[in-house]
Amino acid sequence: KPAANETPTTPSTTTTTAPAKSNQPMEMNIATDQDPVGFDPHKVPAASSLRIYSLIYDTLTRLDADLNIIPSLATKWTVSPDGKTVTFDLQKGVKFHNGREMTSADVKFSFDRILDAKTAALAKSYFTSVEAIETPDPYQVVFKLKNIDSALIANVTSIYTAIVPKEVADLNKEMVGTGPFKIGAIEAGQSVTLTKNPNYFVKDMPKADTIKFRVMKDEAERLAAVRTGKVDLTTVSADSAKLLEKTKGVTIQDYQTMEYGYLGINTTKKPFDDVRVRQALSYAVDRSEIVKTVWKDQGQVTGPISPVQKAYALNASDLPKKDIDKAKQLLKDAGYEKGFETVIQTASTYPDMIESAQVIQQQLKAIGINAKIEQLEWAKYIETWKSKEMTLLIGRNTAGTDPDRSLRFFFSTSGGANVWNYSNKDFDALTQKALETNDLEQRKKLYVDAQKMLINDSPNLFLASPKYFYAVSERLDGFVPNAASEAYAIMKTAIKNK
Amino acid sequence: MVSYIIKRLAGLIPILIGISVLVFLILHLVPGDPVLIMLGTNATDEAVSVLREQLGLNKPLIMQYLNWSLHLLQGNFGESVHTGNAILPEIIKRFGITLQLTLLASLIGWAIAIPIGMLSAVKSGSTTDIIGRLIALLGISVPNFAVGTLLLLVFSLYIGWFPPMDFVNLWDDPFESIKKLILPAVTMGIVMAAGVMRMTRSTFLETLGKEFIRTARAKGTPEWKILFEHAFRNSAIPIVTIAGMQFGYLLGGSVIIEQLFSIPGLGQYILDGIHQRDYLVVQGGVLFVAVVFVLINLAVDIVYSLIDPRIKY
Amino acid sequence: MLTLGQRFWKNKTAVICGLVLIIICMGAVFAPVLAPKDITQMDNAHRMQGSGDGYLLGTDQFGRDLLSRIIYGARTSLTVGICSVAISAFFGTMLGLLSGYFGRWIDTIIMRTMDILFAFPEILLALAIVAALGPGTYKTILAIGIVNIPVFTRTVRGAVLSVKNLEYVESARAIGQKTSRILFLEIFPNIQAPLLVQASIAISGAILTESALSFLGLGVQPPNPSWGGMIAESRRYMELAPGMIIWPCLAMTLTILAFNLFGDALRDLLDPKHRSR
Amino acid sequence: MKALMEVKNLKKHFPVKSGFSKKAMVKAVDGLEFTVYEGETLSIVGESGCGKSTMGRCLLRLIEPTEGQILFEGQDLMQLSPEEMRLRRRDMQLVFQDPFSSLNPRKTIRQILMEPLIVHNIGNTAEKKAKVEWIIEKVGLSPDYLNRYPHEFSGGQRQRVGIARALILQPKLIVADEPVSALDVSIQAQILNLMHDLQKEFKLTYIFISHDLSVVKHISDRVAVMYLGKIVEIAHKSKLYQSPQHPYTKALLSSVPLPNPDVKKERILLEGDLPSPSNPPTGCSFHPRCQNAVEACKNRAPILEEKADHHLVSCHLIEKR
Amino acid sequence: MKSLLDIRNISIHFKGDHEKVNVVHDISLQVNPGEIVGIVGESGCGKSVTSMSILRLLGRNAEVKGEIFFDGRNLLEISEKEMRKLRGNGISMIFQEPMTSLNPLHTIGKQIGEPLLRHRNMSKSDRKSRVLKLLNEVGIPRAEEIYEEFPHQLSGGMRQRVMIAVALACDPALIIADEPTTALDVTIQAQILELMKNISRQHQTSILFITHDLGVVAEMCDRVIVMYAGQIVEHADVAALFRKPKHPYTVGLLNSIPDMAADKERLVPIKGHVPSLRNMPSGCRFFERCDHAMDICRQEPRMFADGTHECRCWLHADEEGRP
Ligand SMILES: Nc1ncnc2c1ncn2[C@@H]1O[C@H](COP(=O)(O)OP(=O)(O)OP(=O)(O)O)[C@@H](O)[C@H]1O
Ligand SMILES: Nc1ncnc2c1ncn2[C@@H]1O[C@H](COP(=O)(O)OP(=O)(O)OP(=O)(O)O)[C@@H](O)[C@H]1O
Ligand SMILES: [Mg+2]
Ligand SMILES: [Mg+2]
Repeated sequence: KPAANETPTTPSTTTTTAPAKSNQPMEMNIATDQDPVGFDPHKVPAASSLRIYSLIYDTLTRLDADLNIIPSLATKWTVSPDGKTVTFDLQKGVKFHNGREMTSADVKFSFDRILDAKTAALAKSYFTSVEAIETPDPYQVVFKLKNIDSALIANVTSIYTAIVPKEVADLNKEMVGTGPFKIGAIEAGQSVTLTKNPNYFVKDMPKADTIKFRVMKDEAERLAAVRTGKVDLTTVSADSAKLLEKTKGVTIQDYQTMEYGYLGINTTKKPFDDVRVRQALSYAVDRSEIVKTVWKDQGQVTGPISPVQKAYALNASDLPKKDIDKAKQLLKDAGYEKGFETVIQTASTYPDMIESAQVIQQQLKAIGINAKIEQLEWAKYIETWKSKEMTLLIGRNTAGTDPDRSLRFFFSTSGGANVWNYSNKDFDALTQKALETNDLEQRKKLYVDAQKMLINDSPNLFLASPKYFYAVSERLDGFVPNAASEAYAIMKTAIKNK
Repeated sequence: MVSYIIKRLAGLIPILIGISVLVFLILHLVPGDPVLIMLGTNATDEAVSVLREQLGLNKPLIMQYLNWSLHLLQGNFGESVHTGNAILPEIIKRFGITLQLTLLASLIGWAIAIPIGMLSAVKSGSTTDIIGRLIALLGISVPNFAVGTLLLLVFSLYIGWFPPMDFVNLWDDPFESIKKLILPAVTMGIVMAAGVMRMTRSTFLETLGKEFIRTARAKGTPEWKILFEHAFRNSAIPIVTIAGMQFGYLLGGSVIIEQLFSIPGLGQYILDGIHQRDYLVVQGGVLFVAVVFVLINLAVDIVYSLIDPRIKY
Repeated sequence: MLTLGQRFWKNKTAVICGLVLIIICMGAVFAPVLAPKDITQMDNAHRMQGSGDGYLLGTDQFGRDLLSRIIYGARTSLTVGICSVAISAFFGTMLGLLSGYFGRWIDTIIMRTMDILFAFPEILLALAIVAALGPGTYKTILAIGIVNIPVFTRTVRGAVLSVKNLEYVESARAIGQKTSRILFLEIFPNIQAPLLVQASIAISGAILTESALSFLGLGVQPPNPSWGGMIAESRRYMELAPGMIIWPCLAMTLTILAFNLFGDALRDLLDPKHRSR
Repeated sequence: MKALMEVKNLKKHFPVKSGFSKKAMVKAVDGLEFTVYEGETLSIVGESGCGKSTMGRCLLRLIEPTEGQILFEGQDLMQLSPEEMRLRRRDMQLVFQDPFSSLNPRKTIRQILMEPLIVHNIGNTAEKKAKVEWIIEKVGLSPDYLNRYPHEFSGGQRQRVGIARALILQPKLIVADEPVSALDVSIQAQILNLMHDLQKEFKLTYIFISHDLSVVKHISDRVAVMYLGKIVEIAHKSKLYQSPQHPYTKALLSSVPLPNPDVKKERILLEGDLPSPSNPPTGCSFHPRCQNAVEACKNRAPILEEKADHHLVSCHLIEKR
Repeated sequence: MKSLLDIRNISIHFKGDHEKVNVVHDISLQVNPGEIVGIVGESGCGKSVTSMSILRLLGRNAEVKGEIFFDGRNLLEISEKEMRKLRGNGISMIFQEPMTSLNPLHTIGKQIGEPLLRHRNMSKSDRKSRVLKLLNEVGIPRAEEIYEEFPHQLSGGMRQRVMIAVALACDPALIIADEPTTALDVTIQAQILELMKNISRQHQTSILFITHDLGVVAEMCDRVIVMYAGQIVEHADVAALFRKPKHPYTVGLLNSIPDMAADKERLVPIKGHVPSLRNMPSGCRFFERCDHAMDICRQEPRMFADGTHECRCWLHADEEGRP
């Protein structure tokens, strides 16, 4: 399964109420839909693993619920005037779960590991600007950069850059972090138990004594479990959320995600190599209907940067609107007045993708495009995605905590996730310039221009960013989900005694 | 008997070689790359090739096969690409779980099927017969996941008898274990019932038409004793055959039910392996299932000789 | 002695099931005429509703007409059932004939291969095949077809074994008939009965397997409706819109019951022993 | 008299599976020697399971003999390739015991009779048709029946079709494997008469397999008695019935129930049952049931020798005359 | 002398899928104590059906009309429970196929002991000693071992002996033997026939002996009944029947058997074939095949008696019988 969340973090300060004092250990049961597949935070992107290791490891910085960057293991960071040196001051007295104190050596070890090609780390591509990492002091780490990297601080909020102890050889087998929870029993295929880290460096955190993630693959079972109180917390679909609204003892919590669904277009494949055809598709698709049908009205129309990132997201008025006449005109100009046949591929695992595909297929009919839908098994889907040889592909992205990630990674000519063969020199230049700009206003303007450029070129049709739902039992106190990190919300959640 | 068993086990070898080649080929020919799945959409080309090399996936297929089968000969099933955990212990553990589920399911299936099948045969052609057959057939006329979901909804949620819970081994806490397993077992059991019922009915019909049944009647034996003392054992072989076949089949194939009810069984393990292209897991798992399947067939054959004195090995 | 046809008409189960099957098949064939609505037409105003507003059986999550989709679903499900069984029956018959008639090493090789296929969990095999070939109705048919070959091979082989030692086969050899003619002219016509029975029952199995593949997301491709696909999809809406799952389930139940009972009735009709009682 | 077929040391052993290591052999036919002359009827009698049918099938190489020679018109059939053998079968045909299972239920009588002509490519379509109609009348059925299926016929009628099928190629030799034992006595009589007439008309040679001594007496010229895969006595009918030599033949003849309550026969009741051919007794295989058995019978197997004029017996106790 | 078994005018119909066929038509016969009565006739003439109707072993689709008196009681009227008490006890049955009439999965001892268990309430050890005695009586060697063996370990002749032992277990007054030697070889058949004769003689057991082999009848029986197409056509003492058969069918039957004693060039078969059950001629059922057919034969003949020799043929009609 793919990473649904890319960059979660944990908070450093807290204002929630103290947990009810009790001798009974308090266990929180969380339903999870997949078995975790390994726990190496640098290497395993699977959501099922991530939601667990996010509770075990910490990062240098993190995001708060409003996506502001706040301190974590690093109490403070300074950027040199030329922008090419970044210094992190570390929190003192932070201990790994094995009792050893975390120092700058561990930070250097962690980043060296990420940067080492042999590790095949997920976050390696975030740090192309890094030239060297120095540790002048056990509590200070210095990043020397080749060029200005305005995304660096945001990038180290990613749990993929978790600080790991240098003595552990196999992170999949031994999970030793600094985080709020320690690993407990692992029952493959059934459950993973985490226990509270009593020495957690953030005061009064976490609230729960143990957390048990229980694998429940089928939504029907998760629903039954949360309704019968066998589970305290689970994600649910919008439909089920509606169903649960009236259930006693369960509340529904939602949040707007950073994810968005898209229709990816291979910009070198005929007839989509013609920008007019891509634009025609864009005008033919009614995104608000997707919000209604696929997300049951629980979502927003989006651009390349999700609306959650209020600072950079485009205004709704800048997003394309359905305009069949214009679409037809564009097709005619491109020489496809009579329309054509094509294929929309999608992953078989995700109902929302399949439903989006069906809605789009239906909408494209209006301009004479007949699309066949092909559901691909996940492995095949990934391969197709990676192959750069798809025609039309439905997918879902996490926009990323920093606009650099949202734009450059996915759409620059050399972007790691640009599988659409999209190449626009102006766009490349704009995003590169934005990356090397530390001035916030300037940055924002550059990114808005870049987004408009993308919408005009339409290598992807950005569809909708959904709300996600949690069903929360009344035993839990203070669970407030957010786009930044589930771990952050869980850590703050206390358990009421019955 | 012993020599027969040895012979049958020797017969396993070509089957195992065949299966191992087949599963290996299928897996490696099916598109999808474990490395891509591991790295997800974040993968850079560089990371992909590094990882592929580390896992030995860039070697020629034949080398990979030989390497795997040589390790296999030493009882080494290898490790999961994703978790790095040893495969064999995991298979054995999960097989234990599947076994418990299958046993329970079979008991339920037989408890439904055999009485109905016998009744149907005795009352062949009557309304009882038709109704009995309809009941048994209903189980296979709806997809099992629909039945399972319905059971979950009704018994787990509305009535609240069997809430979703963790799996416990039968021997650790039989009561809890059955509470967890009963719904999936019923779902599987009613599917099983149809086949067994059908076989029971037809063999009983056949047996009841045999001449020794007439002989028994001519001795003054009451009908119900004829049914149980004479017809039952004589009908047992085909019933045992199909029951054994289904049993073996369920041991490797109850994927959907396991998924529906979160039972961490072998089918799930292999299915996850397939989805993640965790080659060694799938190869090891399928091979294991095949061995079990063959062993069950062997067991069935041995049961034959217990039932029927004419069968000697 | 009555002919098979006459006995057929005397057998109520056979007649009723036969009629049901004919009606279902007609429904499938004339779907374009019978279906009241376009099966892909989405209606935002009437999503997941019960019967009413011109939708006899209600609508699905896109507001598409359930009745029309069920009628078209019959088409897909029956196509999958019948075609896949045709594939397995064809190859199963060939292999079973060879294996049963020649015996010895040919038998050993074929049957061991079948054992291998058989020991392979069915759904996993189908899954692997679909994953390899990609999704789609024809691939699904092929996958299910391949998966069922061993069953047919065994059935046919068993039937051949019981027929091949009958004297008319020996007499065919005695007059100097060629092996191929013996296989296809003497033996094959006489194993049709078990084959037919097996096929009628296997069709329902194939319809179910398709639904299992749909459950795993690899069945017939949307927006083409298949009953299995509809059931798998609407499971999520079981509580919100029960009609979405009930109607396709009913259609499937009826069809599968009809095929099974028809197969059983055929078996009774064709079994000379059964007849005498 | 000209020999049509000479059989020398014919053996057929079936391997039977029993256990893993030891391979038991059923010696169904164990060293047969006899000659069939042109135009005669040689009957083979013997109790159930003594290897009669196996022998019949071996003669046509429908099953491969384990050992031995079968000379048909001087040509050794064992040396022929399967394809040559297939074509050679035109001259030798088989009539089966069971008129119910020996006709393919899915074919019309016409198709059944046409098949041999198609296989051996005899005549054009019209000729084939004519020939089929000719033969069906020869066996006493109306050509109207040609389009019917076997199940529409009685046992006797089916057996006629079976005979017609064997005859249509106008073979030289017909091996009839218990052709009347499944039939009622009155129908049996019809068929025996028919076979008799056809023999006259077509100069057929019959090897007639049966266990019914009265039927055999009626139809044959010479009779061979089989016991456990071997011929124990062979002689002209009149000699065999009047002065049987082998103790088994004697017992057999005395056991036949006669439909005449006035004849009170001296019955020779044998002890015990037919032994199993997979584990035959040592020496003379009849010795455990033989009242006259002496020590030699246990140790040494007797050979089939001419004890009197054209009267061959396999017994130590019979002196050569 | 009072008959042990007295069958009076029974007719048997089978209800088919849509029609009722009459397979046995108005049959009467008596069996006296200690007597062996044979029934002969071609295949399908209703011999087995008649014999099975006595023990009410015909399936649910059979309809038996008439009266069957055994020991003074009408077997068609007693309850199923009473009937069960009689089966294997007062009346035993031996079937044609020794191979399939024994339960392959039960030991010989158990099968012979079963009637004793049902009817005699004997202890296990008593049963065993009785069974061993029976085995000896029917001439099975190694009784102790055979007791524990299974049918497949025995030869056909031994199995038929076991069947006889089963039938003898409760000292029945009547044994019905339905073609007990048809499946056996002649030498074995001779042994079995001898055994049955001895048993009848020693125990004064009556035997109703069904066969299609006239030779066997000649050897075994005191009286013979000849059946044709569901009817009795002739009834006589054995000697009388073979010496002077009256019914043309019986004559035809005797003529079509190849005679061991005399050499005939050609056999004389009966012409035509048995009429179908669904399509019986209304008069004499042998009419179509009879060389002596007369006009009167279109009317159904009754049994005409000439002393103890009865015959259903107009040729032999007595004075009062003639119309
Ligand atoms: N294919 C076979 N495999 C093993 N044994 C066989 C085979 N065919 C025949 N036999 C055995 O060979 C012996 C002779 O059989 P065969 O059929 O020739 O006897 P038969 O004299 O024709 O008997 P019947 O009178 O019953 O027809 C029997 O013991 C039989 O079991
Ligand atoms: N259960 C039944 N249902 C319908 N018809 C039956 C049934 N049993 C026997 N018959 C018919 O009754 C007729 C007499 O059968 P029966 O078995 O008594 O003949 P039989 O004289 O014993 O012949 P055989 O010598 O072959 O044993 C036959 O035509 C048979 O088809
Ligand atoms: Mg034979
Ligand atoms: Mg009978």
